[in-house]
Amino acid sequence: MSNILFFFIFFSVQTIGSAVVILFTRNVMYAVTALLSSLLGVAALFVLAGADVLGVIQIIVYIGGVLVLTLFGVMYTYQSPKRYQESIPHKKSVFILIPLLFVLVLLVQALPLLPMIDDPYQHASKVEVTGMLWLTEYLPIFEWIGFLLLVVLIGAGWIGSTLVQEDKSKGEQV
Amino acid sequence: MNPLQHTDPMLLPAHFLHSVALTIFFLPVLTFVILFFTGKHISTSWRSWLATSVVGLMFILSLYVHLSVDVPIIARWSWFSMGTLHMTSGMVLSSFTTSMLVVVTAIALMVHLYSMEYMKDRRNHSKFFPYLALFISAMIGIILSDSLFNIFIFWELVGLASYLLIGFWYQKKEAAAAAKKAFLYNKAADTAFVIALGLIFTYYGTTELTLLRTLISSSSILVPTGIAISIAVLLVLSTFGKSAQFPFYVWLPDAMEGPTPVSALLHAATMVAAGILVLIKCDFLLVEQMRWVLVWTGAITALLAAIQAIRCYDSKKILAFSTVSQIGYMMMAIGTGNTSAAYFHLGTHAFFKAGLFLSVGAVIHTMHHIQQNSFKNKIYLEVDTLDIRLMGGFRKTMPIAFYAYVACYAALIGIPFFTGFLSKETILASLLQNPTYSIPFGMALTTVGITAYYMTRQLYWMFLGDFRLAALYPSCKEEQRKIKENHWLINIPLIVLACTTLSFFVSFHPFHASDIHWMKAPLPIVGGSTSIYLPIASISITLIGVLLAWSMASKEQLYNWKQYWFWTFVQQNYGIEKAVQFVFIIPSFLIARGLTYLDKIIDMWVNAQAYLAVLLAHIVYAIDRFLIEGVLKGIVFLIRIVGSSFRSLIQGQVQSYISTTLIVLALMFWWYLRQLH
Amino acid sequence: MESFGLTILLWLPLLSLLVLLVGKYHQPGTLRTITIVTTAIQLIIAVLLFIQMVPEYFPLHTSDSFVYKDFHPWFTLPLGQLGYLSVNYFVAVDGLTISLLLLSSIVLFVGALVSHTIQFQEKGYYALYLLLCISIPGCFVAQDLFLFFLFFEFMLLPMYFLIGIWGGVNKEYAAIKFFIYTLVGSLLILVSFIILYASTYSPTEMVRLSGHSDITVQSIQQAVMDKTITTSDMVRSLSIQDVTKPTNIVPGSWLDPASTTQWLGISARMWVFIALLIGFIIKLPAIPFHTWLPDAHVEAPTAVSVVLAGILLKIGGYGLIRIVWPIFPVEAMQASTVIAIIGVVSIVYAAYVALAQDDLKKMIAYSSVSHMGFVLLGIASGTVEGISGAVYQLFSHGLISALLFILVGILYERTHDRSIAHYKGLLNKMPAFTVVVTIAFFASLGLPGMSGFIAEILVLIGAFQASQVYSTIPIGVTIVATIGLVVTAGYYLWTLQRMFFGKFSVHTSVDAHTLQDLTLMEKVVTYLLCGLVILFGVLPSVLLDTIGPWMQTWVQFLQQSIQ
Amino acid sequence: MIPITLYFIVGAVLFAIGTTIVLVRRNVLFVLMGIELILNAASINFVGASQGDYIKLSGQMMTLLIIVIAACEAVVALAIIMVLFKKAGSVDLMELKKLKEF
Repeated sequence: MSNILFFFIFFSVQTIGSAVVILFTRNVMYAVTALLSSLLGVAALFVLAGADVLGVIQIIVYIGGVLVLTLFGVMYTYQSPKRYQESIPHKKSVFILIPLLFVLVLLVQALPLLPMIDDPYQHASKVEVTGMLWLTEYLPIFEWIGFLLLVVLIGAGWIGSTLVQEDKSKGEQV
Repeated sequence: MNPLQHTDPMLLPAHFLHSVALTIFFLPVLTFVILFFTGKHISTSWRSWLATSVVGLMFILSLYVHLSVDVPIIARWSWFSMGTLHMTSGMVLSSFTTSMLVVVTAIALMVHLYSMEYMKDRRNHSKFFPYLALFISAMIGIILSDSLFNIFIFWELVGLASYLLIGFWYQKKEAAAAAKKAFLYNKAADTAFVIALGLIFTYYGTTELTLLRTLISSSSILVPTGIAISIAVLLVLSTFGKSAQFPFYVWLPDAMEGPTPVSALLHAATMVAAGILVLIKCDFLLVEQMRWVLVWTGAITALLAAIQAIRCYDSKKILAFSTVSQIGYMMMAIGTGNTSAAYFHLGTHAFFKAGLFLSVGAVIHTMHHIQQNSFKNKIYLEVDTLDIRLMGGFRKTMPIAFYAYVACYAALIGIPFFTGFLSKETILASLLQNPTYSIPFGMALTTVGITAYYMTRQLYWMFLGDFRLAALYPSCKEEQRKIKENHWLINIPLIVLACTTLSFFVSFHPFHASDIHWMKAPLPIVGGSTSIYLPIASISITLIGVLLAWSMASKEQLYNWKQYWFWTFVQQNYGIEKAVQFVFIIPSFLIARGLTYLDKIIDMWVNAQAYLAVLLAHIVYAIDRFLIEGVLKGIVFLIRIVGSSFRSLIQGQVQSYISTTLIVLALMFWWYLRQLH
Repeated sequence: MESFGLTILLWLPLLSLLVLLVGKYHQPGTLRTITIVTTAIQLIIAVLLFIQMVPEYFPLHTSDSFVYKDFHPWFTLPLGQLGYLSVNYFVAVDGLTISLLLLSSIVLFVGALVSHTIQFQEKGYYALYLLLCISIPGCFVAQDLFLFFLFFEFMLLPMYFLIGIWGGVNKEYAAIKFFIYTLVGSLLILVSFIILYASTYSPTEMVRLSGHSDITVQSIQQAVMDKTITTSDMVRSLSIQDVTKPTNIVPGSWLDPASTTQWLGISARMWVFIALLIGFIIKLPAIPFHTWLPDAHVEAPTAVSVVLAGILLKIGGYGLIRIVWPIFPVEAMQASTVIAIIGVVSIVYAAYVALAQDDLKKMIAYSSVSHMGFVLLGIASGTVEGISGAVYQLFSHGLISALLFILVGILYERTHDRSIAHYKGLLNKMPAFTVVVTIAFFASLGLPGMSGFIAEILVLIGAFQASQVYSTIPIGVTIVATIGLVVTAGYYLWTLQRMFFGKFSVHTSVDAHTLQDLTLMEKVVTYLLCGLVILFGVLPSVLLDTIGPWMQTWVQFLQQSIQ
Repeated sequence: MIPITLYFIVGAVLFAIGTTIVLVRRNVLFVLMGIELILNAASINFVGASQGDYIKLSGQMMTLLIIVIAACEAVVALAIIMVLFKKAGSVDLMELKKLKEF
């Protein structure tokens, strides 16, 4: 068992375990923390797969952006500990079958299809290539993505602003 | 013009006299239209004068036409055509038709003058003169037409006019019933005319009498004997209706419900004369094999009607029966082939019968006034003003009416020096010439006596003796005395008609009609009395009748003959009406009822079909419901279970929707990946 | 250019229908005015067409026999083994059509005038009425059986609703009965038309559609005789001219006179003839297919009864003269004795049933059946007089029955009671009404001087002639028909006596104050019809001189066919 | 190198857990986190599959795309959650049944 495989298993367990915690915890704050751990695990898995740049981006974007946003969301929607503590209804446990269906599909149908890839360049760095491709071949796509992001941000801002306006109008009425 | 539309050789151009004759025909039509539509908007006197002056003009024109006509002139034009086939209207002007024209217009003139006064205050006056005009125009149409088809049209129109005039006082139930009866009896007889017309048209190809006469005399068309006989019989039958012969004559006494001037016109010149007129016109169609029918019917009718008059108390009905009886004589004359005698009697009869009716009408008019005046004095006379038993004594109060009546009476019973004697003698003589007709001759001779009897009886009861109504209501005596004489408009026609009954008016020979000078002899009068014994016999029989009546009448009590069954039978028209009722009318209603039920049965059958269809539909529906729908319901039930189980997933929660999506997605992956293998 | 008038006459109501449906009319009477104006224009055009018509001799069953004619190709439908169906918009006017066109215009106009009794859903009523104004004249002028059937069915539907919605107490029953009876009739007609279609071909249409100059009618006929043209290549047309030509029958088909196809011992031609005959006789109607008529007439509102009796019955007679007899002349002459007997039975039977009726409207309805018997008798006679009488009877009965139903409607509108026994002495209260009723009754019983007389006497003469010319109708049968005349006179006069003469009194259920005499409008309508009845009675030449030549060619065709 | 199968299995498990969270949890915020997990599972697969690719790097680029989209999604989703909370007063999916058809 090589070191890489060990790390792989370790981070995999970290990722999946954290995810399981999200699944079962009742506390949103615990869940956010577990999500942080899970995303970190994924970033590590990226690095293990030779995608160093992606790992970094994962940390920056997810942990720096998304997670903070989620925290804001948690704070904003905070009600009371009672309501905050939720329970999973038994009836819904049936839904676990659906993900299992997907796992089944994967195991039975998809995995036998996978080609065995022989890697001639063991762990050669892909950072340089990534940078080159970003600025050449994939540039238009990233431009578009950037534009999309802008639109989304504006949209989100607009949605949020309606809330503020409603608050204002409500306040004036009172 | 179309080359194919050739000129029909049958068509003949019109002479100037034809236009005059057409004027005579259309004048009353015009009068009818004007008076009918102006109605009550013009005054009674205006209306009367207009109608009367028109008839006067017609009389003058008729005289002119009659005097101008020499040989028969015929005009014929196409009335309507169907392709090359023409329906023609012909008009014949001969001394025969024009003299008839003169007779009719003369009597119409008298009746009009008379009606001016007679109808003055009566209800519904505005309709009287137009109907009269219609009546006269229809009659003139029959006289002038040369085509049987046209004759039939006017024939029916005469029926219509008589219907309207008999039912003139429509508020009287009896009048309405009598009008209907007259029309229906005539209509029944007319069907015979229709059939005859159809047969003639089929076998001869034309209904123009002049053409038919030529065809038959030249024997260019051979018609089966059976058909020829049927045509003749049918024609004769149809005239039995109009001319009131046995057994159709029962409508005539009832027709007395109409106003008296109408009766005068109807009996003298128009309706009953029409039948005889047509028979004279169609004489050549009457084959020898069936002429005995005419003689026998005429004899029977003459005798039966005369017998009925013996016990009759209705002043107008007595005259009606005498008309029927006299028409019977004319039938006999036609039967013996002596049509000129028939025509002669028709002409003389027209005048004296009109005179009789008008003079009796004058008496009735007075009676009516007495009744009216009594009403004013609060004395209600609930009596029949036509009843001769209530009359009497008018000889003194109304001498003109009386003498006019006597003159016409003498003509009717056949006193020498009066016209009736001459014409009756001619008929009796022609009967005598044929030995096979000895029984009809005997009947005719008997009828002469009976006629003398009942007419004398009427004379006695009406004019002589005391005023019998005064015996019941004494105040009437005064009333009768007050009304001295009638209006001059009533008297003038009476005087004129009385004059025309003198035999000098037609012939200078008082006992023989051979040197007839009356205007222009329309038809050569053949026969006449050949032996001296016949006039003697008939005169003596007449005298016996008169004397018998004189002696009996003075002894006759009121209401004393009714108990004898024979007279009851006689007064019920010898049961003819009962027979008609039982043989035709009641079966007709039974058939009508029966056929209505049959109709209902057909309807029931149709409805049953519909119900069966509905029943079938219900059965199919039941099968549908329990079998096919059951299966369907089962399927639906299954689907509903599945559906409800699925629906529990879809409770409006986002997650449920997502789960469904994911399941489908998984299955799609499964399927897709399988494809890749 | 002459067909221009025909086009307007036929399709003007469609325009009015659009105007009527699109607009909103709050003013009462506007809808009626539109309808009256439309029908009045139709009437004027019909009269103009009639006046311009020149009576000439035309060979029957060629396109030359039409005075006004409008021909447009419509569509050609391939039907596989049965060849091609060529349908044309072919409308034309000839001697027979013009009389009925004139009649239908008059009756529709009069019907619109008396429609004021309709109180609710006027829009629907007038829309349906205008639809009738298209379909009825259309039925008469259509020279293509396809078109004819289209118009024929379009007449049925409005009639059903007009009876079923605006009718009397028992309207649903009457409407359904009418509908089913007529539907059975039109089903038989449709089946016959299909067989006709399958058994005939149209050389003229083949020439027209081929467009080649070297293809002529003769060459096509020769080719069909030689069987070089198969049935699936034939162009067939339901044009009446094509169908009636004996040379157009496909050799070996069902309707080939030489064919020996038999069923129950009766040839196929005879079967189709019987089917067509029954189909049109139901419409006429004759015994025993008549029971729809009294119900439909009694329940229908006045204007609809007028149209029903005035025109719809005439289509039965029209179909017999125009379609059945020319297509099956031999069969018709073979069956003419039976048909004449049916006609005579109708005359006498219906007259007797009318005698037993207590409902005035029902009595008149039965008198219609009786009078239509004369039409059947006249057609069966096959003589010029008989057929002219039949057509004249169609015309005259249209006027007279319209008048009679209007008069009954006037009385019913006032008192809502049609029972004869409930009235006595109406003459005292309603003199003008009585005068018109008397004229109408006498016209209906065939008094000379009225149009009915000419018709009946011509039919009777024709029937008598048939006994000699063809020896088809025994004289006895015709003599029995004259009994009908007496019974007819009986029930009319009896009704006059009971209802109008005598002292005035009414049944307690009738309000005597409602018995007003005729209003101005009613006077105009009834006097108009009375005038027409008398005009056509006194001057039959007005109509017969114009249509007579057509009748003569019709009879000539019949006589040639049976030789 | 690590066999792709392993990456796939990890991705699948992560996906399964994320899906389960999405389907089962009532709090909208948890659902949002579940979605993030699903997206990460997809990213893992892409990255794992493009291990041997040194020229095109399609898988990595796709992952980058996913990350960006995830960011966008998170932004919009949070905005919606806030509005939702404001309107409905709850972030509990059991109480949000407006999509129910009857």
